[in-house]
Amino acid sequence: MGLAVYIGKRLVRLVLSLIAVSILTFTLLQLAPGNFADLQRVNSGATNFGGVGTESMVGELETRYGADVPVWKQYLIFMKGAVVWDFGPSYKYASRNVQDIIAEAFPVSATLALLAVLLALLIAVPVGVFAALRQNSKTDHGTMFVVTLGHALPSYLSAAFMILLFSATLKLLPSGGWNGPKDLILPVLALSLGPAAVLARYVRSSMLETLREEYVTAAIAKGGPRRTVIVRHALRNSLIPLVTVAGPLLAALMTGTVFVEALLRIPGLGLYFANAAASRDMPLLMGTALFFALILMVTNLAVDLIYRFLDPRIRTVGGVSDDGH
Amino acid sequence: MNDEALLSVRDLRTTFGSSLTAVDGVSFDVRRGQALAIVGESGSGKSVTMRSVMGILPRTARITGGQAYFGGRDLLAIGDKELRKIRGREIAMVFQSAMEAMNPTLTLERQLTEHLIWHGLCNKAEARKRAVRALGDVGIPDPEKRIRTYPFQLSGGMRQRAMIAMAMVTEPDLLIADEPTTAVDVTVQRQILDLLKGLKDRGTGVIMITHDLGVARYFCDDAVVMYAGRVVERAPMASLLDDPRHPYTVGLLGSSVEVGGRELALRPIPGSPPDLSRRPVGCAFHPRCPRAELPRCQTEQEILTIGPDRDAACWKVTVDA
Amino acid sequence: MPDELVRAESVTKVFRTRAGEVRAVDDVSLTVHRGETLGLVGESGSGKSTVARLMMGLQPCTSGRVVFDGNDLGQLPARELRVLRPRMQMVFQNPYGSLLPHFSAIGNVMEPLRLHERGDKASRRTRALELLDLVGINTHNAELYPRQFSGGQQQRIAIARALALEPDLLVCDEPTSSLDVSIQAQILELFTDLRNRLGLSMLFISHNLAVVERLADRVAVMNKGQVVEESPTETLFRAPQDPYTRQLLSAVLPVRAE
Amino acid sequence: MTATEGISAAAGESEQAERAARGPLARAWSRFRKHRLAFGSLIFCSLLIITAIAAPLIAPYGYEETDIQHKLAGPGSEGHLLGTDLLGRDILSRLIYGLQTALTVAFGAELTALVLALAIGLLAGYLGGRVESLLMAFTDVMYAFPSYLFAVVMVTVLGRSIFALVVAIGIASWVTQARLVRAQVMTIKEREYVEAARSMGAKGSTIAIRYILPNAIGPILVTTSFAIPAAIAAEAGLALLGLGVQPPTPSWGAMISEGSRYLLAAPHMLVAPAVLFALTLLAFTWIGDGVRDAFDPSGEQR
Repeated sequence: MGLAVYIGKRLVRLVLSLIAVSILTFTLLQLAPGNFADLQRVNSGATNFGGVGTESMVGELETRYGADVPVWKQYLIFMKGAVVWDFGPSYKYASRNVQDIIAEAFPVSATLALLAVLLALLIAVPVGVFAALRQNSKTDHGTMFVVTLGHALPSYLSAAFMILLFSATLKLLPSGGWNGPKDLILPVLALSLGPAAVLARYVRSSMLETLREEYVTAAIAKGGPRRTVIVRHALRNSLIPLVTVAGPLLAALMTGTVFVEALLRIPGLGLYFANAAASRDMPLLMGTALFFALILMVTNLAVDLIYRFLDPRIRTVGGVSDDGH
Repeated sequence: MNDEALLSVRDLRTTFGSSLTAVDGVSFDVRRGQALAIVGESGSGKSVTMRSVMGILPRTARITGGQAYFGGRDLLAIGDKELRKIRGREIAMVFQSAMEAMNPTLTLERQLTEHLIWHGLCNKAEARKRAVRALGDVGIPDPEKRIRTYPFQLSGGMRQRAMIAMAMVTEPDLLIADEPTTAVDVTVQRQILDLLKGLKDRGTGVIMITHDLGVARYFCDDAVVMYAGRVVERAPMASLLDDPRHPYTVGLLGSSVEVGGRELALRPIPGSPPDLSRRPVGCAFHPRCPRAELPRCQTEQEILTIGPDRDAACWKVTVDA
Repeated sequence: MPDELVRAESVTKVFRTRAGEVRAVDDVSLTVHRGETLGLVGESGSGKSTVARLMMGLQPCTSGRVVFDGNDLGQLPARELRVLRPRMQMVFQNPYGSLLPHFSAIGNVMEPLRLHERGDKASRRTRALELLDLVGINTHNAELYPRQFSGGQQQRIAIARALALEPDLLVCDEPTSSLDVSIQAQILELFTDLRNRLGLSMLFISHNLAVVERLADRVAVMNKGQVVEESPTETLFRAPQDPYTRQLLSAVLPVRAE
Repeated sequence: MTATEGISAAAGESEQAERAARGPLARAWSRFRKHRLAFGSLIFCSLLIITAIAAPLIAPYGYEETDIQHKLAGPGSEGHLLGTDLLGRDILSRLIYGLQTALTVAFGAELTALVLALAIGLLAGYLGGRVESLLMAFTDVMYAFPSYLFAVVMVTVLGRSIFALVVAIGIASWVTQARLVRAQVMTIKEREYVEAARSMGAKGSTIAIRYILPNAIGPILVTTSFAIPAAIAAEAGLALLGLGVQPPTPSWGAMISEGSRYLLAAPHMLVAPAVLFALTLLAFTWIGDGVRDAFDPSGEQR
């Protein structure tokens, strides 16, 4: 199968999945009890959302969809907009269009996610290799114990502990907000621990598996210096499948910074999404959901392509296999 | 010690973990241009023996005794740094399955040249030339083109040839072949063996680990039979098979089926090989041995000379003579 | 001509793989008669294992048909095929893989009896113990699990299981290939003994010519999905006709002096 | 397997040289018991579960009960071991009721997920065909939908109740599990003993339930035991976003979120829930580790 055909097929699947996601979300949200206006009336005593009148909002809603438009038509109107990157105005942040909110808030989340994955890789690869080379030693067991800690605690809980330590006790870092580079440290650290643990575990076991391969023994039998054999034969082959883990982790992080954002009051896209859900801001909810799905699928596609490129066995499938196995 | 021996192993002992002795006092010699068969069933310790000599044991294994003289040096004593200069350059190894013993993500070129460079034998361009020549020598057509492919792109037989080329490219003095034809079909087996025979004729010493007596007879000059980590019989190849002395060797032959042997009654050995962590006291074979006599067989059996170039680890055999 | 038990009539099996269609078995016709052992030899990828599965009705033929004692296996509804199953049983190459890992040795042997509701639990137990004894397993070990036995013993248990339903046909797919020489000899003896005692009909598949020569009455040689030669064992080994058969025979390396 | 590996494997087996007949599950359990951290965690988690069930008996106050005289009392103050919150509610009691919420949601969700996953995964893996394509199409869509996003949408739809959380988290996680079950079934289906069973004349349902399921149960149990702490974390996470159970029903996530807001004034409001939460998650994760090692002692799988 040619690469172009493969990519083509994947793109078709991607579009179909996006349509399915949009229908699913739209249908579910139609079933949701209470709408934005109701909710605002209930809450209007308690909260103040920028002084925008509720009635004007409903009015705007009607100008976009027209009164009494059937549900399926609403969906089509929404999708027509979505295709040309126009999700319409948000209910809650009435002065702004959904796509503008995405454009402003997503870079915040993406920065956090990228930095966190980079940091995680920087920690995980040496730690995993180190633990594998000393399998079953005290160092190995100790490292893996710490890794379990990172694995078990969700990012927001790590963040909570870090606030307690760095902000409340040591008073070194701000306890939240989004004003300067110093505000990056806590969330990136907190977000990287989980992925670092997952990746370190993966690197270790992948490395152990590769070290047991006969071709590593064969390379040593050829007189290879230990370090060269480990790097060229073992490490290289154990890191290739790492792409398949790191990619989805990145994708999950791009969309999963929300909890840390909520705890540290960082204006990322996740936070907007959560707020949109709480206040029934349908256009924002639909827009962000679709956007997140797109990011996830594009990342996964990219990972598969990179993997194909890195592993010659997959790269050349169907190329020369003249004799079966 | 035999002066003309290329490799001379004495009293080798290798243990796994704390209690399991996989190789227990093994000795043998290999001469230049000769092939030695190490014959045994699974778990007999034949592979561990050769991996001990090469210094490529798994982490849980320890060499706890013995010497292995090669070119005046004791391979077991010189340390990994010195041993590394010999491995792959003077002693090379061919494995059972090239599919597993060749790195799937590196081209043949990379794998056939890297050790030439590690050992400082030549530069990159020269290494490539040598690798192409080696591929041609083992009968791979169009080596210039094939050297750019990956192992999985070759057929089983071709892959096995490529692995032999990988071992031979440094022109080693000794080749250790660990079941080199077990993974290939019979029609290919003969070709591989003939290829190795060519090397032997050019003076390379060969140690062939095998469970296949037919392969051993076709290719080897001398044989060592192993059972439960020990050598039970040592003899020139033809004498061993035509006139086996140790009851285990007799049983092994009685178990061999071969074409044209339909009328020959099978005389299988009863029972199965012992769990090495619970080796029977004395001769490890005595619980399965039709000639066993207690309590004499429950004492340690020395390896005894029973004729010119022949030894066996069984007191019964000397009584026969 | 003696009584025919199972017959494959120009069966073909095509597998669809990513690399395209593979013709694993190509127009093969074979017959096993009652009380006879048919040997099937070939190298890896010759299609011999696929033939075994086609003749067992475990896989449908792409074309052609398999007739077992007058029943066309491809035409039978699944339920009737299951009723026919006790009459044909199979022994596999990898004994450990073919035994149920979560059943004890005796549990494995009792299972086919339970499936076909033969007797009550107590009588099934008795029968299974007899069978284990028949194949040479110490009945004190009957409650142990397959992983606690050696490879040779596992194959004995698998054979006991295959015999439990007293089949007319025993299909053996490389039953000794994963075993050591000395264990292989034991299992071959067991087969010879069982065949003489129980009058089994067998389809015996192996890549090892010597093993097939020892057990088979007639031998078929397969190469690239086709049967290239079929004749009585003695004829085939003394005067092979097909060039491929000759090539195979000449590649054999003798152990004993000629 | 190479010869040397065979020997090192034999060395490991010989340590337990007794020839007693023990099935796979019995072996797994005895290995689990030897895993000290996991066994200790199992005891700890059992205590947690008992505490959650008996919450009204154990908690010193009701979760809504306010002590107006002692708002924001520090830990160790009279009558309030862990202090009180802004409204003067006893933090220890709220933690205990929060535990009830967390465990109800986690076990409810994972039980739902497990049952769904087993039924559908087994059907899809064994039968293939339409069930399988449907499952795969559905999982494709779900994979494009980050699970927490889906949970958020579900809670939006169903409202903020325990039931909603069980459904939201259960559905978000069953897909992964069904895929795992299917993958397991597909692998085991290729084993020779399944073919052997077919050749003996076993029916499809017998094969699926009597032969395949018992051998797939190990990896499934491993995933489920790791899914429990994940579900506890998900419940707290949703609460953190203001999408958990309706206040005043306590939830650890909400308590952490509140605590972080009054960090400087009353750090104890954050410390207590964070520490208990962390301990609970770790204990459940260690149980998962123990289960994994019990079913896969060589540590080959991840």
